[in-house]
Amino acid sequence: MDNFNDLMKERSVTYKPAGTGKIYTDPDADKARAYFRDVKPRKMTEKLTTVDKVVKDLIKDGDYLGVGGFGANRIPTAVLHEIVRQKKKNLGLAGHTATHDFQILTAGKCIDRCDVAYIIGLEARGLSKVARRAVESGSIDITEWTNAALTWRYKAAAMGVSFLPVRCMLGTDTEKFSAAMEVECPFTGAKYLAVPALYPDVGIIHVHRSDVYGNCQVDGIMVADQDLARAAKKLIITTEKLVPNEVIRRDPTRTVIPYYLVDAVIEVPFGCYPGNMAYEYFSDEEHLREWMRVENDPDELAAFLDRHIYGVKDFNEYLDSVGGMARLQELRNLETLIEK
Amino acid sequence: MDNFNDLMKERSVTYKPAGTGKIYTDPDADKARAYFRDVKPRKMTEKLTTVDKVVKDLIKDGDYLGVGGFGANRIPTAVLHEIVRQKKKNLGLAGHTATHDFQILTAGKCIDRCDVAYIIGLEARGLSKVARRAVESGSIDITEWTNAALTWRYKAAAMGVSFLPVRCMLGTDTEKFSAAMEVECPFTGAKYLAVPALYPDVGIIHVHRSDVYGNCQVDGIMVADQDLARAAKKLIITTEKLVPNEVIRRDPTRTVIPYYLVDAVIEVPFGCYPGNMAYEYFSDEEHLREWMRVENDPDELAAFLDRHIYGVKDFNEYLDSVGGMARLQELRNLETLIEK
Amino acid sequence: MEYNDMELMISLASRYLEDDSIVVVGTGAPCAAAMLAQKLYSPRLMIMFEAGGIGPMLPSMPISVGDSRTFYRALAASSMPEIMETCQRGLVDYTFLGGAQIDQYGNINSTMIGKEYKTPKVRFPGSGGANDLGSLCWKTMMITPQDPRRFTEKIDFVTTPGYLTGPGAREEAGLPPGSGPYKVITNLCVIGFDEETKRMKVESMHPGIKKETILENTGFELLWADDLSESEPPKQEELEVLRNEVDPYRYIIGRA
Amino acid sequence: MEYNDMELMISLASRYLEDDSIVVVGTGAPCAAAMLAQKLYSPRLMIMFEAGGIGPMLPSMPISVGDSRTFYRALAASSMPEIMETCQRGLVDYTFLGGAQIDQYGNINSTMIGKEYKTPKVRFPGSGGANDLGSLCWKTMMITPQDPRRFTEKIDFVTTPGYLTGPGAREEAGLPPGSGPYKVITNLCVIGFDEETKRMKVESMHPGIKKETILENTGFELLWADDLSESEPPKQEELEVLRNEVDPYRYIIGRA
Repeated sequence: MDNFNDLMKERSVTYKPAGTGKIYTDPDADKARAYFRDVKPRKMTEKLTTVDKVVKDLIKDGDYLGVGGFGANRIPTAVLHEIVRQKKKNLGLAGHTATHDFQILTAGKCIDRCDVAYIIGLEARGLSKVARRAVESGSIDITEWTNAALTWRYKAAAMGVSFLPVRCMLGTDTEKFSAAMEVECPFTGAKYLAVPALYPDVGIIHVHRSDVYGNCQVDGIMVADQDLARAAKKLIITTEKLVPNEVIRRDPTRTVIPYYLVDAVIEVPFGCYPGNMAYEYFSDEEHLREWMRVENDPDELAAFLDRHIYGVKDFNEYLDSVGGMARLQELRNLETLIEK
Repeated sequence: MDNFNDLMKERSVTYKPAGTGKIYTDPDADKARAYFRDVKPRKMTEKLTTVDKVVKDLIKDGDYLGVGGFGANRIPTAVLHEIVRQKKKNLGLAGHTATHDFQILTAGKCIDRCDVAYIIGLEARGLSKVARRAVESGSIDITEWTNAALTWRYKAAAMGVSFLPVRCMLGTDTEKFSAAMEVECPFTGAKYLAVPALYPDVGIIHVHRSDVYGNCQVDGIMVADQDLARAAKKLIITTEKLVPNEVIRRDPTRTVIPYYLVDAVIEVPFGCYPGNMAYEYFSDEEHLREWMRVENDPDELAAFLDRHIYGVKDFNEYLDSVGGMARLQELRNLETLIEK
Repeated sequence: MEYNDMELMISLASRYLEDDSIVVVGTGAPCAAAMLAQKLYSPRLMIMFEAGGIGPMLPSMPISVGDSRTFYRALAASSMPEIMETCQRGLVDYTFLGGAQIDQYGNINSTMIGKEYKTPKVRFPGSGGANDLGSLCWKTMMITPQDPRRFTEKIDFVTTPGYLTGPGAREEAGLPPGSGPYKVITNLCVIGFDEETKRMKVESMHPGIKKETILENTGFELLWADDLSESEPPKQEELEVLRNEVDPYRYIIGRA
Repeated sequence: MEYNDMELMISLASRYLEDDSIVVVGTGAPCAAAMLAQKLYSPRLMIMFEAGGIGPMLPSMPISVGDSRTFYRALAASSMPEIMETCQRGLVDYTFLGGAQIDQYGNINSTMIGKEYKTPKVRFPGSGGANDLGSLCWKTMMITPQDPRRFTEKIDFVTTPGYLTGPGAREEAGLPPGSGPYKVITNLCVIGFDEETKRMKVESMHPGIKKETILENTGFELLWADDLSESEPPKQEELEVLRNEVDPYRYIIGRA
């Protein structure tokens, strides 16, 4: 029965780089601790601001971003558009099933490095030509990971440790182009990959409900956002709806992001359009098809970006440019009709 | 900017046992995988049974137990009493703020080994004399941990890895009497403790709501039960209330334990009495004081155990023996009055 | 009844999903196969999606593995680590993958075509969750059209591990013992994996398909089962349910 | 106004908890101090409990750090890993601990008295979360009565790390740099830690307490602050709020 204590003696083991990829963000847990102590606001004060202002104030050229949601679902489109509109440059990105978000940011030429799990594609919808060209041309430096590896890299940071052991990627080229390390279990001797903690400079998450302090609720799947929210040095929340603090306190079991993780809160109804916001509105597949279509022609794309991003003042004007409330109601119906 | 890639080269490091403690359960993730594949039931079938039967069928002498809740809060008292009543022997226990649960099991002389974070004490209420004597006499073999270390040991198992790196226990005697290993971070070189995955033979958790398949909801804090439920090889659920599957499907965001983790479901109203069930009933402090009082005298204790455990048929009779519904209503009032 | 390649592949795949097992699926054909299995063969087949959906009552085909359909009236709406850790823990029986290239050991490429990683000829989305699912679930299935560029001796990038270089290679790499590729279902045949060599072995050829057609469309040497049989074509019931209930708008089956 | 030792210690402790900081507390005196601080000095002091409660509107003193009071109308009802990981991540400013023995470096014993681990003279509950909180929070505070058996040169078991063996020892052990003991509040005095030696240094003596009384009740050599002062006794307002609002049933303040 005791044979599982056998390996517990002093022994020498070898750590080996598993791949040739680069780590883009410092995994040091002590440096992150010092940041969280010195910079992260503890005050439960009102954090309301505007999309325009938050992108100006909190996102610097060169920052590394973590974007919430999955694919086109529950993504913070309003902030992504504003990043393009303000022509932010040399951003890094955690490409954790980054689909429409990656497409938007590459259309704006905002990214120069990316931890890749899934990019370029829009799942069943096909591939983004612009995003694809950006990667194929080598204009974006990339390091290879997987969805689980990136979610666990967030989780390491969220837990406050600089690495976690995982069992994916082993034996593949995905591993060879990652920046993981091969280690072994101290107790069993089994081979593991260690993945480094990922602390994005800025996390951006769209939620269903937040109070003015940033206490948030999300309905449905969290994807990796519970960990991204904790890993991010700065955290921007856009919310479908602001709710009184009382709503949060009435059901504390539902709070997924407490206020002290949050730096800014902005109410943005339909804020993940053209994505799917569970229980609220379905994705606008026509508009997403249009995005992919115009990518075939640089001029058409330029006009499209002008019409929907550069040439509009804010997200509400973007919503108007795609059909306004009439279209949004159709998408609401699409989503909620399924609750028949 | 790239200095955090510096350590990424092949290098030799030393793993060192941090303490003289023992690992009581196999941390091997592959063996656990094989168990989960071969034995864990995937069927979404009705799993209703009785406390009597579940203890007979699922808990063997010598098994290692993980008990849900915290202290006297949301503990599965009915199953703990039945373990005593059936005189189970040589059980192991994860002593993760084990207070009244530890007291019950040591009164029944059921335990012979324990991973200790917090035992013997009943928090602000004082210490259990019987539990204390059991440990001081050396009749229970112990290995030292902390609440966080044990919760992370469950988490390692829940994640499907045989260890996790943590930053507690370092430099103390708690470490010296643990069974952790000293390792270093592959990316930063920082010193970490590795804690081994903890897969209990049986997990026992009391919840607010479950359907007949074992899909569960809990209101309020989860303590470590989200991970215990996943780490346990077999999982017994007692629930305040059985609910139709429809209740689960109406709000899937609230499901904390899905059915495929669960081996048995038993409806036990007031199932954590004399503990506190959030939103339902407060702890019976008088009864808990009585428990501690009778421990001063072996005869009184024997009579007490007879009256409340050995001499009653089941948990409902126990509830009758302590005042029945009249007393329970008082405890309900104590709990819900605070919702004034 | 007439049927196309996609209907054939989905019908065949659906028969492999045992009742009371757990499968993580993506969008498209795999999801259709799982839905079809649920409706005909395995009513208690447990479907999960990598973004967090667990046991939904799928009202229609999801567009994304994270859209709201994937947790519609579900048993749980969880998270990606919850799903991936359930796979890593050993609770997930099946997964379904696709890819641009596959080799005789079932290694899959969904990352790039070309020689240089930094400047690929064609860049694909990358692993997403494919590597994770192929590493951590017990049995990996693939639904894919078969042609010699796709079924190739040497794939340009091993995104997702099959049996890697052969017997013992997964274990040596640190992957969970006992896991690996299970079936490859193509438009021509159903392929399993030889227990000894871990190489692809044709188990049944689809009606009307000749051995040489399969050979022409495969860039490596195939093994052949001793009891090589003819695949049972889609049954009328399968086609009806597939066309009327699973994919009434022909999103998937219209692609063939 | 008259006051007892417990009221004195709680009042003093409450003054150290800055507004807009985060504190993880246990039951008893620490919780009373945090509640008092919230009501008088730091209305936005954020209280957490290790079992998962975050920011409750405490209706009364909890009996357990996991009872329903600890998440009554809270901002979040989370889990133990959530709290411990928030500490490990570096977001928690203060914690409060107790113990049976403490040494000059602020190391605390709450595990056992005796020489033999396997057969202790007296066994206590053990670390619980104390070691974790003392390892991972930035500043550790203690509220404890002072006597020579408790304040001892060599404690029988280091349950929770103070500064271990002195300067640099925490860092060498792998503990987060910059964390460690902050204040010890006893029935005799308020003690800080010397920046250079990491040893206990008396900062203020309570009204009516003489240096020799402190010396008699301490089993090791103490340092003394150059600006040694008299502790400010409980203010009337503190006592009123403590007695009428924080602990009306005298669960804690009745123990003195």
